[in-house]
Amino acid sequence: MVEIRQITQAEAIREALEQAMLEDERVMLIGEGVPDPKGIFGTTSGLQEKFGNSRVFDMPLAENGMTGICIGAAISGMRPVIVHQRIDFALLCMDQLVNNAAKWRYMFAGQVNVPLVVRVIVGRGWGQGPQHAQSLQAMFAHVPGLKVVMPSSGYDAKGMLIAAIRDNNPVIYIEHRWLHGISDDVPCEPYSVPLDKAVIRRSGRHATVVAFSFMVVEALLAAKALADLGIDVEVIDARSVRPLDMETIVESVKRTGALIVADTSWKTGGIAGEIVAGVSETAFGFLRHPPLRVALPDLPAPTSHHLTRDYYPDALCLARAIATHLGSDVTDADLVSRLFRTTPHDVPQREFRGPF
Amino acid sequence: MVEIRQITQAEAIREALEQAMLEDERVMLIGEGVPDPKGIFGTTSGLQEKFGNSRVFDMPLAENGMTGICIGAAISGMRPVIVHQRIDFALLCMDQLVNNAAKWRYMFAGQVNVPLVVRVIVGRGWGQGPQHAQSLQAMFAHVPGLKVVMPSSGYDAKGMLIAAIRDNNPVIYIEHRWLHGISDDVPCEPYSVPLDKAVIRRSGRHATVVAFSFMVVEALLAAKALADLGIDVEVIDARSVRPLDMETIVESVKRTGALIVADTSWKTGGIAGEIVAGVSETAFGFLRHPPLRVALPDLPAPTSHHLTRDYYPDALCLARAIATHLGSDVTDADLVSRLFRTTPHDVPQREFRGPF
Amino acid sequence: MKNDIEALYRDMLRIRRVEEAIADRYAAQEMRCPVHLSIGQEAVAVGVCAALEKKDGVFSSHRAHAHYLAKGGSLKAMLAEIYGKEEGCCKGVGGSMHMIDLEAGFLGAVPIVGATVPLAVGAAWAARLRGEDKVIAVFFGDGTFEEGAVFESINFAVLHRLPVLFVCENNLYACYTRLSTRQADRSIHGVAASCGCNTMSLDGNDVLAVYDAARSAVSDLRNGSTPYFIECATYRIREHCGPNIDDELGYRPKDEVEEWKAACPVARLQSRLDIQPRDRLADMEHAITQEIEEAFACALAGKTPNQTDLEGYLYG
Amino acid sequence: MKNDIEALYRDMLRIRRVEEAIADRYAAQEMRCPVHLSIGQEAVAVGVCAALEKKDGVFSSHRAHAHYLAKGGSLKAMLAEIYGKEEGCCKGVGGSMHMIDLEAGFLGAVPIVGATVPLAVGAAWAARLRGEDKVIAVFFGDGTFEEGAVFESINFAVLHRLPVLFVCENNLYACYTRLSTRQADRSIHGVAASCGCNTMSLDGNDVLAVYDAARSAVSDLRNGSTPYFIECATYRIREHCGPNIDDELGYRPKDEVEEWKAACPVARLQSRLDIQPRDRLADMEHAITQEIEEAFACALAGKTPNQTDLEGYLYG
Ligand SMILES: Cc1ncc(C[n+]2csc(CCOP(=O)(O)OP(=O)(O)O)c2C)c(N)n1
Ligand SMILES: Cc1ncc(C[n+]2csc(CCOP(=O)(O)OP(=O)(O)O)c2C)c(N)n1
Ligand SMILES: [Mg+2]
Ligand SMILES: [Mg+2]
Repeated sequence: MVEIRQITQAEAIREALEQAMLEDERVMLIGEGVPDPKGIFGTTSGLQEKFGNSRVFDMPLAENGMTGICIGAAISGMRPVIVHQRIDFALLCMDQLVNNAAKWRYMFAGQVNVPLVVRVIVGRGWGQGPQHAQSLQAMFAHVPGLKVVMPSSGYDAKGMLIAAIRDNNPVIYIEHRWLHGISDDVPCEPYSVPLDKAVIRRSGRHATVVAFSFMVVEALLAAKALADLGIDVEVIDARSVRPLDMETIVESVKRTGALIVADTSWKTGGIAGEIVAGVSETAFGFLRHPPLRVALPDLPAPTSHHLTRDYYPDALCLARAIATHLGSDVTDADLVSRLFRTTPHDVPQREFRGPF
Repeated sequence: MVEIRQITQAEAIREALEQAMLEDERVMLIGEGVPDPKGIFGTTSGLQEKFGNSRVFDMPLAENGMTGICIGAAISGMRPVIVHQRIDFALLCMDQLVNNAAKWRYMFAGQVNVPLVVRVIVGRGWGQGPQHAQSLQAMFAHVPGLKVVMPSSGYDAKGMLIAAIRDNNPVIYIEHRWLHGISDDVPCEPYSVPLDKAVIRRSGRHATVVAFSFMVVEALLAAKALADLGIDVEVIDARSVRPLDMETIVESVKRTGALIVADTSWKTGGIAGEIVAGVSETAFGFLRHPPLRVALPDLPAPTSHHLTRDYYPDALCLARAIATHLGSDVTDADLVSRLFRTTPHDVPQREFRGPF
Repeated sequence: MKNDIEALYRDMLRIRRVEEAIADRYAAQEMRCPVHLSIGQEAVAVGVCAALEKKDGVFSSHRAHAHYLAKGGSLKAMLAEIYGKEEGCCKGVGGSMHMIDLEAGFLGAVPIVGATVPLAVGAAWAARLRGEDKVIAVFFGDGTFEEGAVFESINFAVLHRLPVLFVCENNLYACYTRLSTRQADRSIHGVAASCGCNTMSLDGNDVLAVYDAARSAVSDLRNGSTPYFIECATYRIREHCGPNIDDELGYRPKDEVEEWKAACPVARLQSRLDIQPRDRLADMEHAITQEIEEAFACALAGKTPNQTDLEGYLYG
Repeated sequence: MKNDIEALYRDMLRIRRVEEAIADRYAAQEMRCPVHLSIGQEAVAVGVCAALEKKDGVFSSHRAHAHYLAKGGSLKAMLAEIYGKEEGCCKGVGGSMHMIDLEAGFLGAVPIVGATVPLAVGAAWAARLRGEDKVIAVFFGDGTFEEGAVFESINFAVLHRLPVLFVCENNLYACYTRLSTRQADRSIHGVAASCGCNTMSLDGNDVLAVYDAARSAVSDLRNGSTPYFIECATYRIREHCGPNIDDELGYRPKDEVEEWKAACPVARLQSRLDIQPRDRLADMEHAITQEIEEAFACALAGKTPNQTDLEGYLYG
């Protein structure tokens, strides 16, 4: 019998790391602050104590060099996991990620694998602002040779991290800061979840909502409220960004005839557009409505909490967009009454404490 | 009367730099090899001799630092133009470009401009391979705060570079190596071409082909061959990547009812998808065919010239794709006879000499 | 010099009190952005900025309050920014980690570590090319020195003999991580010297030492010398990010913390102050408190910014 | 040592003849990729690799032929690669700027400058963590030393005392740009020393000096020493990229070029060789020529690779 209990996603990630390290002694963990008292939002706490400082490392502030060093270790028989507390810091190591990690195996005609996991955190704390709250999945998703995932549930957070570590390719594993504190059912045992499969979180007939990462949480809230009002949407948790599981998405759109994509990043040039394009190409005849993207405005994140209120689309925004898009006559008051937040708009849960 | 003569695009770029430097003494030029005997494919030749070594600089191999230094100069009253001989090297300075250049004005609520031009070169010489032939416009196009352009004609190469230098924002100016050697009509005078307007290069009724950079050349060849065979396509030179001139594109699609996008980069997550998405959203009812992307396979560029033959889609590929897509009964032999290349597939013009 | 000492003292005390006031009010959760306090490190900011003129420029990073205030940045605009208000120095776009006051020559602070070091070099380069007599100082931490872009920047500054004053505040830690876990057994200023900088290494909690060093560096720089790199030993008293003292976490040895607390730059200078009558000290405290109260009141009363303004900030 | 000298000479001569043969045939436009020849710099590659064992690893960059051959990489696979053939060491994906021979411990070369320096440190780290007795050497140029990632890599290697031998081939130029246009007046090995490396600076055209230095460094590294950084003064005789001599461009002073031509590492060692009877020298030349002819013939006769193979290379 599988033992299951409720833990937070931060704990699920920590457990995945611990179990992956137990299972394979080549797995090592490194990042700025990995062994520190805060343990990367609790996701690495206790691991250095458990595995010693020859497998769990802190590192200098040197993202490009350290990423290259991890690639060097990965092609030499280790399986490094490197963590960046903000995806924004990964811009410093785009060279090593895109020029080397993504291409090393290919450049050498398959002779060497690069089993590297890069954990990067997106999303918001309080006032993180322009350089600390980007959501850059689209940049990585464009690069052949990388795999990119964005789990949204505790189950997937654990299973996809284990799968990523077992995988022989570089995997960009994107965590949303606002998911860390959410608790749900996670089996105790190690297990893996495929890195290339979307999952239908809620079935529905009227429209397909494809969501990424924290937007899955918002989409499910929106779907529930809409269902009360007679609009029955299907919610797909995309989970992987590269490869995209277009099959599951297209299948669904063929059934519902409508596509809405909810992303955590800027609209233009984002991954939502890729899904819209893919569906338009392959399920053209099935679309009864034009496709729609719900994403961030094309502006860097502001800091002031007054300014973030309308910057991040939430469940209410999404529900509004869907209802309008489908031409429903649901009133705004209906939506507002169902989706009114009692927590401030800039915290995910009441227990959340700034500043991070 | 405007004096016009035929010059190569490399010369057009050189002239733009020269005239911009004459016009505004704050303009300065820097890059690895800028003053060297090859002068960045001839685009910078003689400029140091003309403007001296306090305005035209070589630089250390230090892309991120040097980009930051240029940003520092830009916010302090200069107008630097920095050149990277390969866009691949710009991966080293994504941090400064995305975190600083794109956001400096915004972060400080509009108090400071960043008049910076980053010239980057995409495309192929002989055997440049995985790390020297990427076409990363999509990564930049996703970033609010940047402008991104990809001129295809000599006229635009000059006019858009002058416009980019006069602009108060960071502009990523993307040149295709295979365009450098093409000669066409370029006015002698300084002039500017808008950074946000696509242009219709050829009118047509049956389909809209939106092309970027060197793919405009291929698209025009394809269009000509198709016209002989009764297929009349409109060719739009997108010219700017951010902002995309969706108005011109959507307008055209509304007339033709079909959209094909030809890009110089990988298909997945590329800018072609953004155009398809934008058109699908806003001109949904007008599309009589599903949209189509013609782009690179999702693989890094191989080096062997045997392997590049089928890697880069050319006019023939494009014509085939269009004809098939529109359900035409044109035979392949018809297309091959019209679009057969007499030059080797890995050189743009007969005069082109490797290795670069 | 007597008056100078008093001014240095006042500037340090003012920064200390501002940051204490931020810490005190932080729990109210109205400053909804990270704050990285400089309490314990004021002497570096004040000593260096006292050696600069208004026309000179300063860059900083995440821990910017002290540098901003020492260079003459507006306190009101800073607090309003931390409160996310329209009156803030970035109109609410930036928060504590983004500071600017062009009027005062505080040219910018952003939180990507190392991000402003090349910008400072570029600003000095521009000054040179434009024939302006300006020195640019940039403050950064020991951790930031590990970033490759800093190494790249130093090379270029030395190569072109630019008027840059690199100020490394070595507080022994980057977040919770000790220097020895991150850097080889090397001397930071020694590395800078090997790259061709003029270097000085000093007690960063002695504001007079910092001031003297900076003054001589700045004067050399104005005369066309190669860049200066000064490494200042100092210590952060509160947590890396946030308002609290986190000594209970135990990432720093107790006696190290105690030693540095005893070396408080404000207290140390006070003992050397000779203010007569002694009431003037109390007057100084009082004036500072009043200024701070007023600035907080303004910040709290400030206007809330609008989403619609944002678009205009993106392109110029 | 007598035999050693002969072996060193033979290895240098072989590399020289291979590259001359590439240059001679390049005009036929069948090698359709850039080539960066090491003619003039053979002593560094040969001296260092002679001090390594097969189990040790080597990384390089755009100018990799000499390093690859000196470490024992297959000549046939290298030429086939340059001709873009299936039998190439990267099956045609890579070309001259991408070299690998895992069997020989040549772990990879790619053209982004600086890209392999951190990889070498990572490989040494992995060796340490896996308890393998391996030294990793990485070759790079004076220009590459300007990249921040190199600075970052050195710090980490010293911090963890990894068995890395950094080999900087200072040939005074990066492409057409002279060192003094790019770097401050500093000593490259001096900077490395300030970062905690053991350093040596030597005449890189004296293969015996290089060999001695590398041998003592490697032996120290096997005994757990901190990393070594050796700076080798040398000179590229042909153009930066391509088969030709480009002295007519005038970017390098004539007498500098002449001086270095006179310091040819192959000729210098030859004058110290004591091969009896002298015919053996001719035999050596002959054997090398034959091997090269054969390898070119194989490369030319090689199979052309297929686009369809590419997909299998991307993910493992
Ligand atoms: C590129 C980058 N990497 C990591 C971080 C996270 N971070 C913020 S402050 C900091 C420590 C900086 O240490 P130091 O330079 O010594 O400055 P101090 O905080 O001690 O003043 C780190 C790692 C960042 N902001 N940017
Ligand atoms: C990141 C990056 N920047 C620029 C280049 C272009 N480039 C290729 S080789 C080279 C010069 C390298 O000089 P050096 O390290 O001294 O090696 P050498 O060619 O002299 O052997 C440059 C700038 C590159 N390949 N990668
Ligand atoms: Mg510090
Ligand atoms: Mg060199």
